[in-house]
Amino acid sequence: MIDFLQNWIYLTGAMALVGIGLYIVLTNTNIFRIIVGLNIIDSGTNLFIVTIAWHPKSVMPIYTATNNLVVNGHVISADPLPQSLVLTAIVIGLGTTALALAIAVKIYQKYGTLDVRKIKEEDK
Amino acid sequence: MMSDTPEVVKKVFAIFVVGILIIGFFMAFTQMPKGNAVNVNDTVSRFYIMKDVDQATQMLDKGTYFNKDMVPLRNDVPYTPITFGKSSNLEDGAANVVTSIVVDYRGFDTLGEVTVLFLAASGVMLVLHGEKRKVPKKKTAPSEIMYVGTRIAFSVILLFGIYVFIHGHLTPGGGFPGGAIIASGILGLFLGRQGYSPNKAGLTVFESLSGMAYVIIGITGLVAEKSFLANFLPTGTIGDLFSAGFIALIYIAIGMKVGSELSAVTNAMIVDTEED
Amino acid sequence: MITLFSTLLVILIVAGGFVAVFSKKLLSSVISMGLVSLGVSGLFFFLQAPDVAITEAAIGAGLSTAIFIIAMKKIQKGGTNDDE
Amino acid sequence: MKTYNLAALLVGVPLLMAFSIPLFGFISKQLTKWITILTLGFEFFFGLYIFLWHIYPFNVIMGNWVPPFGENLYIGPFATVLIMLVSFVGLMISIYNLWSANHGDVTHFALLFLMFIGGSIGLISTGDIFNIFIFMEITGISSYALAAYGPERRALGGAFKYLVISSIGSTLYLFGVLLIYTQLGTLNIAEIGARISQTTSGLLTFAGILLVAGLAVEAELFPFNGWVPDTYTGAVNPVSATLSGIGSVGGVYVLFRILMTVFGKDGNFVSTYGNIDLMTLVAILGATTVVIGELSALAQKNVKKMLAYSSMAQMGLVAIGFSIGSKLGSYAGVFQLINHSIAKAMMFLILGVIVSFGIGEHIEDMKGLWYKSPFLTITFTIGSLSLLGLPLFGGFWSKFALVDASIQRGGWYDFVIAIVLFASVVEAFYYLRVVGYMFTSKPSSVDKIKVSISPAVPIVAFSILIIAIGIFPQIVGGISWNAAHELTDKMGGYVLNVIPTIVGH
Repeated sequence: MIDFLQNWIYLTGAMALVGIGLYIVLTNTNIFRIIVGLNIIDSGTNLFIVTIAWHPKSVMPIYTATNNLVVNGHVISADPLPQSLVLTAIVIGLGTTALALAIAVKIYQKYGTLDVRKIKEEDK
Repeated sequence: MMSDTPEVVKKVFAIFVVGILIIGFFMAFTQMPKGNAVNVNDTVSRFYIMKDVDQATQMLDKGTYFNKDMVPLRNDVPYTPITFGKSSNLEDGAANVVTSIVVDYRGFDTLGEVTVLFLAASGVMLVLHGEKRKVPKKKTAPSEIMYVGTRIAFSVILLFGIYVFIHGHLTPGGGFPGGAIIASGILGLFLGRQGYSPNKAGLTVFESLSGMAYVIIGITGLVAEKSFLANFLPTGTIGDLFSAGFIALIYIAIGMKVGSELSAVTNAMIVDTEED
Repeated sequence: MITLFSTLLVILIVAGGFVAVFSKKLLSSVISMGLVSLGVSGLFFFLQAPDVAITEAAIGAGLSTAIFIIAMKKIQKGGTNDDE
Repeated sequence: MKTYNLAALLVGVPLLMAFSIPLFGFISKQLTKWITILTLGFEFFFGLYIFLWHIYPFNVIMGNWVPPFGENLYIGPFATVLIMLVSFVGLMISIYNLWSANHGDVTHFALLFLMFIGGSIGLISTGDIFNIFIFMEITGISSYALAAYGPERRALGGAFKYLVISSIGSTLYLFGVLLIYTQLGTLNIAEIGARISQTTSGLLTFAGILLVAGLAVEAELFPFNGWVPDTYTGAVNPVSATLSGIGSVGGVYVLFRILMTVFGKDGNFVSTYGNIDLMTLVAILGATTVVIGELSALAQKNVKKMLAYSSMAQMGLVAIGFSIGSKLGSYAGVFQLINHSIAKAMMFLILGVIVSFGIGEHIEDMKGLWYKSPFLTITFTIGSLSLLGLPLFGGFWSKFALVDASIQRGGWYDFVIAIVLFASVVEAFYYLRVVGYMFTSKPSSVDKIKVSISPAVPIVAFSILIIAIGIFPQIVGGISWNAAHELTDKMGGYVLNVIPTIVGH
């Protein structure tokens, strides 16, 4: 029974992460917290993508001496294509995070604050 | 993001947006294939796992891959079973199917991905560029144990990182985690020594050369096999270290590139820059 | 068994997300973000995606959090204060 | 299926040069800018070669894996015209950069600038729906860094805002891609486009909305364009010119490639799935963008901010043109896109020259510019007149085609006429106000502005092009028409050129 619910549990977790991240981005004014929110959205997205590539009976998509991926012309492994897309998404997420942090550090050096409201006031 | 609105309004708005998105997603999930999962046999991944794209291409050329209603007949493509350690000269020799997709079947994506990381590293350097550079002093100098320990750990971590990207076509891992592991080793060196800073010019040269090596491997494919990023080496027996053609070459280039790039990023973040 | 364990892991990451929302200190927010990443990478292992799990552990949980903490150290107040 | 794999160099050469630029940076900073010019020159002449020798439409196959299984580039008439446009505008801005971008880390600036244009070319030519995501990130990351570049600190805030909005947008796009993958099991645009009517699940509507939301960030459509004014105002002028003249081109191309080739029904102009018609949705978003953009531009006293809002409004007009859905509408959209890209890039560059001589960005500061520099005043006037659509300038023909297309389409698309007229009147008001300030009030002491050769070359080239298009619209008219034909003929224009045997036996 609980096997049947597995995908739903993971999908709920993924959606909860996306929602939490989006909530952080929309409500916070501290730049660092916004970046934390973006990171959590990324984690949720990755979990979503890997979940839809999997069902409870699948095996990992690597040929080894004991792990055969095809039985009677029927593939039994998890879908490797979404997994390879997630690899890309993780690396891109790191790039975005690093750049965002660099901009945040520079903002702190120039404005002396990380609060979006104060930055906007100072620009006026 | 919204700067002037009061706190409560913002929270209500955020909950509203998040709620709509999540309701939309759950409505979408109810229409997904059975069990909320993709059936591998109904996707192109089936050919990647069976290493069967050439067969499918032949059917496509004959016009029998799609039926009258444009539905692809993916399960009709003839299939030769693959045995680990025995099957040889497959169209793609990597035992790790994710690797074979990342580097070979969808190699162009990976070239773009390497570029994204490269651009992010360059962007960090552009943004944090300053005239004066100084390495921050730690309040307490690291002890002798820390100094020696991090250096020993670095050599082990470096070896492990190299192992991970050289065996990318056989075991989980590959160029990106391998490079990240090496970069975290270099991060350890920062902790271990007062005023440590890697050779920045060396990192730049390493990064540029490995990136160029990747594109040149691609262009070699264009010259030798008439297609950009095509495999031009024999694929060997599945499961051997020297198999899978150019995958190992590309993963070595990616590993070196990612390692030096991420080290350069951490270096740019740690070293203080001040504009005068 | 694995089902139970992975369900607990899901609960753990969602709880980590809530800590990231409600904690007053920025540092605990960042650490819980790292924990979420680590939990997600554990889930990837159960979801038969070892490649993704290794990459997420090395890049998402490891380096990303490290760069975060380095950037926070540059901003002297970062570790102790928030919303300033 | 015609293949021409050598054209992989369109993406390969900028990548190779970008990777090697840090090495050239050790030799000389100025050399890196020349590398950029050479590479973009190569791109432009490659595009011109494809166009003049009429090699298009063709496929580029990556790694010998043919389209529905591997990745491909598809270069048809629409991609060809946009590759030429993007690389030409990029080439001109990089010539301007020889004189302009001397602050800070020149090497990495040149690198990111080159890859922004390389990424846009990839975005325009790719035939894979996930590959679009990668190229969106390439252009995105390079543009965040470019937008943060410059001596002024307000650049940083704009860049950060852009980063946050754009990365949420690309996450939504990724969700949309994966939802489509769960239904059809493929990522190839041609196969998805051909087979999308096999599944009428509401999931696809939701996926479509997610894709539109993600792409609307780059295409500057209404609820997702909050970053535009801050980012354009904060960035240095050549970067604003790049973002406005090149960045939005890629975004609009992909948006309508997906709406028409993926979601469009063959032979029919609208794409309806579930209860929501995506094209109408985009038309409404575009109209809202035009109204909000024009009115905000009218309220601005800062010329750069005015240009930013105006650029938003122009993109709204482009989106309306495409979303009419007929061949004439797409023609108007392509034409308007070309005019907007050239004129807006030129005006940001002119503003850059003006500002570099210590004159402010405020509208009052433009007083008496005619007496200081007739050259800048005349070229600025040419750009303004083209944007507001006066006859004999490029913009006239595209707005004319827009009205013509909406009359032919009829129905409630008549509102497009009102929108275009409204936009033209408001644009006339605020552009002519600036031009008027330039010609009035001779200052007591005139210190002449001497424009050096490298900023003058792009400005002269752009204004000659605007006038040439105005007098001989057939220069771009012919290829715009071909592009519109390709875009509206889903099967013949796209799908069958990529996978010829999809119709089966």
